[in-house]
Amino acid sequence: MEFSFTDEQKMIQDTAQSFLAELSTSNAIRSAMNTEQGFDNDTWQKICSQMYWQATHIPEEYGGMGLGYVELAIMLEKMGQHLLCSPFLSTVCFGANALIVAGSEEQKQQYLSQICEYGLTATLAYTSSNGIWDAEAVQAVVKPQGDGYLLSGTYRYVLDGHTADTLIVAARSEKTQGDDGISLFIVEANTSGIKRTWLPTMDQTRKQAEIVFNEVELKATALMGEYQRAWPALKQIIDLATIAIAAEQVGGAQKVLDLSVEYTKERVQFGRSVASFQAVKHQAADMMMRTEVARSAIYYAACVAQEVLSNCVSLSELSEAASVAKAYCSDSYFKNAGDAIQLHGGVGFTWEYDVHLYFKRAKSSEVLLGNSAFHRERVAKLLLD
Amino acid sequence: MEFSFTDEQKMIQDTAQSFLAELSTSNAIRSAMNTEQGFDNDTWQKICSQMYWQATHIPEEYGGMGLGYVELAIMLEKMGQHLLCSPFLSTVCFGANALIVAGSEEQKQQYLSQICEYGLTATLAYTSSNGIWDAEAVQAVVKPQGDGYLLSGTYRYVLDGHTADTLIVAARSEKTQGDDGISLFIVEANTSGIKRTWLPTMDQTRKQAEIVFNEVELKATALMGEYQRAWPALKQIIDLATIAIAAEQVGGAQKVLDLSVEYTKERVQFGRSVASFQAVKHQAADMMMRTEVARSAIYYAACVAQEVLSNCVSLSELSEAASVAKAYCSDSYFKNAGDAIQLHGGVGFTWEYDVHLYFKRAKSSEVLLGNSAFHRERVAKLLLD
Amino acid sequence: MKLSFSSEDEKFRAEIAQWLSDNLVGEFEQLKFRGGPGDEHMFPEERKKWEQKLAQGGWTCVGWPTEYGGRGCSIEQQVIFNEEYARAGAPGRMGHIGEGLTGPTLIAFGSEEQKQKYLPGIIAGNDLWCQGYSEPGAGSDLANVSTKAHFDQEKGKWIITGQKVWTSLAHESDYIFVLARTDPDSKAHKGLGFFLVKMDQPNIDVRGIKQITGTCEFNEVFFDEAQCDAQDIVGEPGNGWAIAMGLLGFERGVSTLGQQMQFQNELNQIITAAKANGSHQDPVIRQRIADAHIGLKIMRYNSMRMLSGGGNNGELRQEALIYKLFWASWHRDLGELAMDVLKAEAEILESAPYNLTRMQSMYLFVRSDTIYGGTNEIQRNIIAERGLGMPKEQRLIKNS
Amino acid sequence: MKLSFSSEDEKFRAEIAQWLSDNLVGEFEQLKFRGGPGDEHMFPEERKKWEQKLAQGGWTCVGWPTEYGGRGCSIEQQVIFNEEYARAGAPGRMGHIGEGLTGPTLIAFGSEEQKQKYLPGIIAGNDLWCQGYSEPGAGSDLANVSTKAHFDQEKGKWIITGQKVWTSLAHESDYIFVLARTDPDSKAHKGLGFFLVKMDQPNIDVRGIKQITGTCEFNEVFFDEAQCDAQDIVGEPGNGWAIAMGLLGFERGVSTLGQQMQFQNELNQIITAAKANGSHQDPVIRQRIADAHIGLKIMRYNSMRMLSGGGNNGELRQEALIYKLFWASWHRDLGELAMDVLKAEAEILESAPYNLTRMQSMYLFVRSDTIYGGTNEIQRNIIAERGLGMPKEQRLIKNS
Repeated sequence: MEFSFTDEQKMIQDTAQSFLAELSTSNAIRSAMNTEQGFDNDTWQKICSQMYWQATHIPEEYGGMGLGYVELAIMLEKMGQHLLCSPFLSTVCFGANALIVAGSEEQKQQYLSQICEYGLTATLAYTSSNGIWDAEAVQAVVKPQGDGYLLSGTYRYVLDGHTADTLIVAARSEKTQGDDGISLFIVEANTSGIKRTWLPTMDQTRKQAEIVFNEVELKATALMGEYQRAWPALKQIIDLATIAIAAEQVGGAQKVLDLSVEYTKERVQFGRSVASFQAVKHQAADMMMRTEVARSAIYYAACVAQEVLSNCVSLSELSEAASVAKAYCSDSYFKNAGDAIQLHGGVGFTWEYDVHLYFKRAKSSEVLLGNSAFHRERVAKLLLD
Repeated sequence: MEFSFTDEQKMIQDTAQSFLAELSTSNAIRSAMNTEQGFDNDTWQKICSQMYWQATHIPEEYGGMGLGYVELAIMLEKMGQHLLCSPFLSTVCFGANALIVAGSEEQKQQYLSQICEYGLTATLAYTSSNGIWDAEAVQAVVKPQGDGYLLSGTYRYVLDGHTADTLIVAARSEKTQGDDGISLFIVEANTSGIKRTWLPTMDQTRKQAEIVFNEVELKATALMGEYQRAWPALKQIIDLATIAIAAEQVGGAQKVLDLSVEYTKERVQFGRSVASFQAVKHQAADMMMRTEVARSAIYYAACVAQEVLSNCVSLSELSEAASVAKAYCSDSYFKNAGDAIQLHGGVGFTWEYDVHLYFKRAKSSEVLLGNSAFHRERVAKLLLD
Repeated sequence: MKLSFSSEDEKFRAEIAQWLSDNLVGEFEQLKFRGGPGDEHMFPEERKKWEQKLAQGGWTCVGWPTEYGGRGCSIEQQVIFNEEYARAGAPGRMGHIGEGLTGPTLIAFGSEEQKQKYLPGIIAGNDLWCQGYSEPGAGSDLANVSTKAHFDQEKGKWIITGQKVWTSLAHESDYIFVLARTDPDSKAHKGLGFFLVKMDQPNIDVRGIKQITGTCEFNEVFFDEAQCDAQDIVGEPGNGWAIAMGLLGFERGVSTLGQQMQFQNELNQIITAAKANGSHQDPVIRQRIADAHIGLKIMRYNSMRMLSGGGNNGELRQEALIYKLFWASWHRDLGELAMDVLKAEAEILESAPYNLTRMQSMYLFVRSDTIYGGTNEIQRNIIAERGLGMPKEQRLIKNS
Repeated sequence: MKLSFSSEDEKFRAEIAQWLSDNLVGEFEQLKFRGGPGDEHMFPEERKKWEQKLAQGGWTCVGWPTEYGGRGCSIEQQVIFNEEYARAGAPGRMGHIGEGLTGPTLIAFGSEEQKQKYLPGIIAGNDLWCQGYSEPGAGSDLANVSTKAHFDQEKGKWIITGQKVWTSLAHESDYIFVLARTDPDSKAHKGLGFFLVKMDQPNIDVRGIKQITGTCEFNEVFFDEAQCDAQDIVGEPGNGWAIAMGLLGFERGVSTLGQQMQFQNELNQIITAAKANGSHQDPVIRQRIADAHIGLKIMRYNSMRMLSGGGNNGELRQEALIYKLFWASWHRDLGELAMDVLKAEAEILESAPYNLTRMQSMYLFVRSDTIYGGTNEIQRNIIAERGLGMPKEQRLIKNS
């Protein structure tokens, strides 16, 4: 058992910190978030070509660095901390993960290589508008047609769905429900019959889209894995992405704590620094407690994710670790961000200070892939049913 | 609209305060709670003969004082504050209320008069061991036999059930469920076939019992109200008792706040009074907030109860007011009592200090007639279904 | 204790309900349920007109004494007015500072001349007021006033220089009342003056503060040798703190029940949304909706106790002392509930670039409730110190 | 980062598991799952025997260096030992103060003579220790020591007078270590001495403190000119605070994972009860059970981070700083969950007069977790001050 960073991992953390501190400034965030695209092309290219972060955990045979999920989590934590506006989460944690878990050798060769080589962007579309995040979320319908398939349906809340180059989509066969009858496909976003619309969101730092498939014809080669039996793979992809989001959340939870401590130390009220008030100190202490245990949760979950990708542990352990992390990190980030507004007083709810950006990201991340109540019920099923 | 005490009500409050401060001392509580009976006969006789409190809201035609539910709530608040060990709640808020709501003229004449005259004790038995507090709690079975009825079943958690002179019991006809088929009876506790056993409880200041009816023969005159149609009446009795418990809870919530403020002001740590620490002040402030709004809730609920007893408002308004009060007061008292232990530090969890007595009463009162989750769901049904 | 209103009061209720139903139509229809906190930036011109409409009906300043042009309504009637006003969805009042703060302050502390000069404009719905209390760097520490006022003998006017912040509706207002330091050597709550200042002068600059919602409801107000007539100081120079504190006392009261009716509107909207998207079957959401309902009911009972002079313990008015902390925390939780009921759809804006839905706007704006008008922390200090007699917080200069 | 244990460690796990399975039988069977916090009063004699049984198997002091008679286990192995010990339901250790506190303190700060005199008795499971830190009136303020020690030249002994409180197992212990003031004119953490005192002497009186559970686990210990040999002071007179603080540092560590295994046993009991009475279908209870499970998992991951030297930010060990606050609050919540799962049956005792069920005992006893060993409030101060560099609380004599 070894539950601390290696020297290499510490280096990755330090590098990410200094790179993002320079790249993802408040100005950069605000400029990117005001665009429909939601990120700056140069920034994305810098990340991909200078840092090669998108290739972190992609196996070497597809041009990746072949590092582990812990290394990925370290970066995601830092991205969350610096509120990086980029298609990293969608491309790497939804797209690349889907390819790693469910892609055929040809699909991996084709798409993973492009992600590594020049930062091809990708995302996963599986949710309809019913607000559900498990198998019942899949409502798009697919049927065989000729050698290929015909897919129709509407996806909502798709991360970077309006800008991604490549879409991985889930659909179900008619008259199926629950875990049954689900298939996964990979398709170029500009395929005819696909209509993509930006959905402007409260959290401007990460973009969502609606994607409508209107009788889109898919080739046989678009299928990922086995027809109608994709739920276990899709579930694994979702669990892996869930852990990624939790890692980001920890970074955010840490950042709002840092901002609050800094601000309250400087701010003077009633002749003393605000940070000297015990009520303020105790709020900050609770924020730190939440952040630290949340951090422990994501390092553990990242280890499990790594072992799953190396085929060492069972998938149910992955699901549990993902739900433990997401339930706790969602609540922690949101509470911390709310407390940060409170500790900032009046300026906390101004547009000018950055706290509100984190507060909004905290909420959107909480909702994404299921909030804490959803994940607690998932855990309850494992324990009680 | 008039939502403050009349001079008479203020006087009742002051009298109750000074009478109970003298009567229900820590020594008196500890001596009573260590007995199986759970109360001191002299104390009960003083309450009944000197103060005539048991007659407060009983109509004058049955020897009562004919006052309102607000006056009753004022007394109950003070009883909760002084942790009075007595069969008042069972006799007046379960027993007398049942008679007032569901008793025939003869039953009222007979039993209410005895309650008023010499403090006959009574209680209500309706709950089985299933831990439910609504109609499904009624699991004892009754069927007609000859002119009368035959009743069998086991009641648990019956307040003062092992000592009450008179029992009001609910039972259902075979093969009925939910609100249907429920009947109410009044019966002397020493009737043959009734076995009563004290159930020792964590909260020693209020006693519970198990009562087993083994084919007990009841006369026709034992029936209260209409056969098989007693649920609306029983529900009303339960709602009225629920409000009574909430009133007690407010008194307890106030008392643990008072104890905490007093203790922390005196106690010195790190060279200053514990009460001067902001974290301590803020806990106390939250305790006061909960107590004050809880108090508003019970005064309102008591007004509604009074209007129901005067046949002015609908029963659904009573149910709602009862659930609003019980949900909020249960949480407030329990939180306050827990905080009080915390604010007392080490001595807070000793047997010697009284805080633990309140902490235990807070829990038993929370459970009795349904905890806050139960009452929130009752409110949710009114709003959402 | 009695829950019901008198038949006379019920007649009054019918009257205002009818008037609103007759008048909140046509051009005013669009104002329904608009312009409350978080929505103050909407329809300012139309809402100014609405103020005048109200005045024509005799429905401004209903609680003021008749001798000053008010309607002289009882507490009960003021409660009823506020309830019916909110129930009808009548728009957020633009005249509430003048009606609720300036007017009562002048009636209590103002000179006869000030009363005659200012009260009629407020009653007529023509003159809108805003408040100049908070300063940047002062925050919850209200007595920490840096804005200065000195009397220029030559001009015969007070000259005011400084900056105020968190001023609602400053850009729409005709007047501002300002707390400023008349004695430059004074500290804290001593040496202050309370001034009535015309906004329309070149030496006052208003800049909107963009909020978390992307809209501007609060402002910074800059005074660069702004002028104020000699007779427009309320009370004596140096006595401003007493007047400011008296004014804060007017802030609580009958308006709470109207505010609660707005909360009820918001909760109703949430319940409707829950029923529409199926969240109402989610047991966790059910608990939270019930909890919100319970909190709102209790808030109402508590206000009734406040308005009836308190139900307990005589003078101290504990139930009033805890009110701000309770409603602010409740409202914050309501915002979170609104979002959680909407599930993933909670994130989606009404439209680009950043037009929030009403529920989103509420959710974000409520974060200010626990901060302005005394943060939750300040409220807890006050409760502990005044309500429970616990020791005061210390001023500690130079804390390590 | 790596989750799995080495094969050597797994062999060690099998060894201790087998030993426990072979030996926790017969007369020791009744001790299973007994004697933990809140249950310390149960089976003291049998548990003393068990300590000796453990010693015979070489399973006491497994983390001590072999040169002092320990087993010299690695951190991983200590974790495994504690996990398997708790998993098997082996009884609460009566020797834990000696093994976890006295021993490490003597190994670090003791004289060679002290080591030889005291360590073997601890290892053999013969000598039980208790701690004399807290004093009445001092509470969380550990440096507020009134107990006095002076050296009697004639007798050649230290003479100790004063009172300690919250001393677990004092009535069962052979020795107590005592923090006492050697310099009568000193204040706070200066002028203290750290003494090793034999309990069996007429001048020490132990009185049980009856707790919320009705049982006595803690004690008051009265020293009325109690005697202590000249050589039984650890370190120099006046230097006691440094030793006491070093000792507190030993309190955290490998035992946390064993404690968590006890928590897991408690949670399992709750889950069993929920399934038995149908509470497991109640959606609100499901959320809370899941929440408890999540908290316990995270607690475990956090301990793993602590034991691996921290996963972040080098020296500061934030994850260790927050640990007490986290587990104490979690455990308190677990107690409430236990009662709520049981519904109305939660109230019913095992038997009269006041014999609690295990779950009731746990529920009541956990209320002490957020108080002893530094209250939650003290923990938050420490976190804010040490972990976040926020200003220290002030000592304010004469606060109004």
